[in-house]
Amino acid sequence: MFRKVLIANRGEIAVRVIRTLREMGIGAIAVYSDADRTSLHVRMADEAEYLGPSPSAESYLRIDRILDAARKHGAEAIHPGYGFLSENAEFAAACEDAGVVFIGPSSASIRAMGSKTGARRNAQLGGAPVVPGTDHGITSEEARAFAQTHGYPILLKAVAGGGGKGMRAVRSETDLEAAFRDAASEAERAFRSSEIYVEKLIEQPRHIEIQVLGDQYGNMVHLGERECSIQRRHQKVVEEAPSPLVAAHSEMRQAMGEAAIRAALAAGYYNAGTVEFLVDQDRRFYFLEMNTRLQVEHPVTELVTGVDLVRLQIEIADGARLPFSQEEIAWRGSAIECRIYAEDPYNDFLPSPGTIVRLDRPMGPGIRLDGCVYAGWTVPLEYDPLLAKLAAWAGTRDQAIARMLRALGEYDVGGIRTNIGFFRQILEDEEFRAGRLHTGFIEQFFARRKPAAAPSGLAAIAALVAALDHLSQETPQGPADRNGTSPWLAAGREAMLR
Amino acid sequence: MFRKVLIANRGEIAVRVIRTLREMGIGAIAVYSDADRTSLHVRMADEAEYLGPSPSAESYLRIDRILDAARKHGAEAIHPGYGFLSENAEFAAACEDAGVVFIGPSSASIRAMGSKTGARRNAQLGGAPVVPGTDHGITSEEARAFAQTHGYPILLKAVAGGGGKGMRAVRSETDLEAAFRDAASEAERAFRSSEIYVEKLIEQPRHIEIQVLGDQYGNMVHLGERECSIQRRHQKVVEEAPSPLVAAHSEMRQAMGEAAIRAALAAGYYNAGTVEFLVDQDRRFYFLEMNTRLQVEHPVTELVTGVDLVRLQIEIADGARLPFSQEEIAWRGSAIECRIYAEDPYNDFLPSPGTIVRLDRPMGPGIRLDGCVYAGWTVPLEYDPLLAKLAAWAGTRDQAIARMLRALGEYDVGGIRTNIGFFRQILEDEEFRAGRLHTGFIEQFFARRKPAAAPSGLAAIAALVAALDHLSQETPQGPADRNGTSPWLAAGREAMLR
Amino acid sequence: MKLQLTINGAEEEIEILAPHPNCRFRWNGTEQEASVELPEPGVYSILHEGRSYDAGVERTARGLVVLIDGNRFEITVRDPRRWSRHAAGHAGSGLETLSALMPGKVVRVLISVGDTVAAGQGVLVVEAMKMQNEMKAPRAGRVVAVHAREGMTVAAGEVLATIE
Amino acid sequence: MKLQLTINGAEEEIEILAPHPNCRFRWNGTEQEASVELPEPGVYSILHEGRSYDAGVERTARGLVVLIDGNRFEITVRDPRRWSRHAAGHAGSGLETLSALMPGKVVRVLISVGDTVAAGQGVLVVEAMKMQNEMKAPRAGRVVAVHAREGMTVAAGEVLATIE
Repeated sequence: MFRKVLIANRGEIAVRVIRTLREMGIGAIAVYSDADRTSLHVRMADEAEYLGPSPSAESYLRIDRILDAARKHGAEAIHPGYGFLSENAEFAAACEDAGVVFIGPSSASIRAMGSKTGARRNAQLGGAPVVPGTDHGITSEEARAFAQTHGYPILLKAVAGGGGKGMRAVRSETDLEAAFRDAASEAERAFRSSEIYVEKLIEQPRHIEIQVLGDQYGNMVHLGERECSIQRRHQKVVEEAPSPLVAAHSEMRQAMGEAAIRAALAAGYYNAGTVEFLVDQDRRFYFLEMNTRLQVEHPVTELVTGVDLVRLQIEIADGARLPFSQEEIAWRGSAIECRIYAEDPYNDFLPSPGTIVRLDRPMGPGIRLDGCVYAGWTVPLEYDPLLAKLAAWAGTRDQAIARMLRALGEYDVGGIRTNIGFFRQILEDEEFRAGRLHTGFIEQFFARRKPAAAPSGLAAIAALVAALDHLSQETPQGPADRNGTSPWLAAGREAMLR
Repeated sequence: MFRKVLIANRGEIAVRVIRTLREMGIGAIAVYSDADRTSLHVRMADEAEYLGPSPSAESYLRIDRILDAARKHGAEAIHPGYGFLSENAEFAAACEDAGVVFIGPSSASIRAMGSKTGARRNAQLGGAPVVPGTDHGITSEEARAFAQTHGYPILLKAVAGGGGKGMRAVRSETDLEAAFRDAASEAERAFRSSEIYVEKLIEQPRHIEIQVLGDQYGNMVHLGERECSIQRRHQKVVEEAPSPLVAAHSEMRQAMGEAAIRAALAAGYYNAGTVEFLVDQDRRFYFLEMNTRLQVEHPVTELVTGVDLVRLQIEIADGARLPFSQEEIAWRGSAIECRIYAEDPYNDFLPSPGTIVRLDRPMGPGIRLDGCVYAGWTVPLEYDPLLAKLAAWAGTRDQAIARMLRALGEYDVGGIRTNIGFFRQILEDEEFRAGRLHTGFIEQFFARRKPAAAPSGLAAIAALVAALDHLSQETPQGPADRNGTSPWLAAGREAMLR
Repeated sequence: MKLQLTINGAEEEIEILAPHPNCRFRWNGTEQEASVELPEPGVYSILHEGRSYDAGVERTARGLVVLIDGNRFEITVRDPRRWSRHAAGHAGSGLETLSALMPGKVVRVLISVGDTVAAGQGVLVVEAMKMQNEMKAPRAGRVVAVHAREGMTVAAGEVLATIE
Repeated sequence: MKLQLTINGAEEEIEILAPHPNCRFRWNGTEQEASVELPEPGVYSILHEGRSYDAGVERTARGLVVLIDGNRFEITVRDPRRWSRHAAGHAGSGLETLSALMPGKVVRVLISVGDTVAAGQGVLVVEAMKMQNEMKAPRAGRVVAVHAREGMTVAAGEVLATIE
């Protein structure tokens, strides 16, 4: 086994990897930028190496410096985490060339799954369904023929497009001609190209993904699904395992699992990876893309299967065989994860970096917290504002939701805005509780939610606290001292210290 | 279901119960003494009622005041936790009389299992083996006959005795006569009674207990065993599930489980309870006693079985039937718990109450922390010095140990002494890792352990920190301000705050 | 003593009759009692009419933020005894500085010196973590200074503009 | 500046050449560098020769306690420049007060005024949490005052005796 592993990442995922390395008796080497000198991953690691200035391009994305650090500290392997260089085939290849083990798939597999068309081809090679469509420009006649084959609704998209320009949903043949004309002319204006292609429109799709895990000897299993339909700006914010849909239709797990394994094997894949699917309202699933790395939301899979994915990633990278067969994998209970961000959910999810002045964390039965923050730490503005991943496990989904709500209630972060209160509203929502999830959920939630009024009795308490805090800052001599002591509070404080 | 439940306890178990009440949507009412006004269970509860002065006899043991609080706040049920009044039949009966549901067995069952002879009788009625012995005075001839039946070694004990006086272990018949004479004359001198009784001596026994759970309709299951052999002064400090012994001899779980259920049913028992056994070196088990309440170490059972024992306690008290049969209970992986105490393990485990000035808690995969402390809190001297229960779960015992060691390394409590470092040494111990546990383990561990020397490089770091901290307290004007700021550090601090 | 409060926009009055830990106060015309402790910095534990509350307090440039069980109260306190002394403070009239809420890069400046702005009007756009944040005028007034320039990197708390 | 340290009983010397955050110091005759930060109150983060350490510091009546990765260092610091000014302080000679380490009840007083005690000699027994704790003389000396009486309840930090 490796004696030392370098983690080419930061934040909660670096801390997560350090924890498993420590449990395996492997030395953990952190890297850091200027902004991260006092970040938890640096403090927790056995060794640490400075990479460069705060911008990622000058630090966490510098392949040369990361490999220099690996050499200097004697790292035998590199764990890339997620984000940054984790899906960069060039980085994986550079590790291979440098004789440092890249903890992940081969650079060839990353490349094979890296492009949308390559991934689609591998999925189709493996027999996994993809969203029907054409990648090239068509005529309105061809669009009509496509719809006759695949049924309405369909989606017309600009070949040169992006950002919704030149895009039209078509729900019946009578609308097709006009929609095609509008889309083409909008595309012409926006992109100077009127070329239009067509895709089957999946309405209110669910995002359900399959965790796969394979060794370097061609053995591969799946560890079931995660549902990640609760998204804002295409970013997952709540994930769960099992998917409430799959839990109700258990044949889906095997079908999707097998499709995922076939797609991954078609790309010569090994180590941990995730195959993402869209699922339509008739429970048909379509290959979306493959993430060739550990997923942010991997804890929910760990909670229901009892495996340590990071440990297995490292063992597989070291040449171990898969320690279990598909039949030995069992799922227990239900797990939900909330991504705690430094952001203001009621102000367009704007990031809220700053100094954390107060921090109480949830604990107790069924709670797992993967974080990277501490009281006094300043959330840097240069990186993703993910503070922690809060996961709750319980025997049933209802109990896991209740447990998550309990934990969110225990979670208190002061000094910055977070989305903790927003999750409490989502998890209280009837549609969420009923498991009726889809990727447009949050948008609809904002449309239907009633502004939450604070319980009436709380205003008196808030007023009392504000008044006492105001008075505690006053002293006859002038401004309050830095501890906020005042004659009003001194007696009580002494009593407390007795 | 109950709308409000009062918790007649304090500390981590009160917090534990509040968490499940909140998950069940039940209002949680805390009670507190003078020493506990700012304790976490009071802060976390929905409602709180003052009981009286700090000594338990004037607060947590006052049945009248607790029932008054229940009436005042409209509690429909009372959870007694462990310790205090939890095994007090009079309290259970007073609840019954007051029309408040006691979350536990009937007062009659508590009484039946409360006395040593009563519990032994019920165990024998249920066919559970008890340590062979006589409860009455015997002659040396009768002792010889006992030994011929049950084999050596035997233990001679003073009927009037205690504290080891008049006690003799006898390992062969040739020693019996002299040992009996010595024991009787020592007993005569110590207690003015020379009466001696005999018990089979179980050498290096293991303490293994069975969790049982029954409803009010005569259904009862067991949730497997916990091994609690690591004790100091007859107090458990490390507990695990499964027992390494039972894991290697799986037939033991069923045999002990069935014996435990029979003993409990013989006493008309329902709700959660624990039947404790001693296990000898030939893996024979003997009924020791029954704890008619939730056990401190219940989290390890929850971690391997996936059940929430507190939730089931409440549901059963509310009249629910057991939601599963014996066959539906499954065990997964391995869990270990360390009881984190405010005590100095290297100074005879003396308690170390005081103010917690610094607190970093372990988190991440497989870690469960049930605590009641926060930075700034003063551990009261009036109660048990249990700060928290740290539990680690993993797929195997080896991995659970590694995970616990990782978590202990993340755990930093400043301002008081704790046994965190001591657990690190226990869990590194070869005998512990091999699962060779017995109730004399800690005593032998202290005899064989080598004083741990700090890694040599650390002295330089400690010296540097001490020197910088010393300089940070100096200012040209006089003593350091309360934030420890000094010109030496100001520049760096400002840089940090940027 | 009596204090005038603005709680999430509503005007309220509270009178503190006895301080912590055995607090008496008047609210909505009735005298009430509460046990008040400060278990942690910035945290108040309140027992009031049998109920237990844990309240977190933060002091911001605009006043106090009190968080109770996930409910956020933005509160400004005015102390009538001190009205004359504090009249020039930032809680009442006078200059209002607009500080960067987060570190980032100024990508747009929408005001100039002399402009009249309405409360809530967008005045600057700062970018951080690849997200753009439009800063709004906290109240109506006249712009007396603009320190921010497009392309400038700003630190949290840095004054970007001043409104009179 | 040079500082004399006693680390778990061993005499050592350290010279601080440049303060935090880019610290230089001399230890065992060699000049060394370390990056030093204070991420939390009472916590130092040190990067030294490629390794990362988190050290907790507590100030006690007897000196400093430094905890690094579970290793406990009890350290007293003597600053030669300040020797004369600090000579009467508790780190050197002079009076030593013996304070209750924990609140509890005094169950035995084993010394009287005028007694000569050896370092480590038991002088008082205090009981808490049903455990008895024998307090030992921190160093040799003569007892000049005994404030504790048997049966008395004491608070943490309360002075129980004074040794000269």
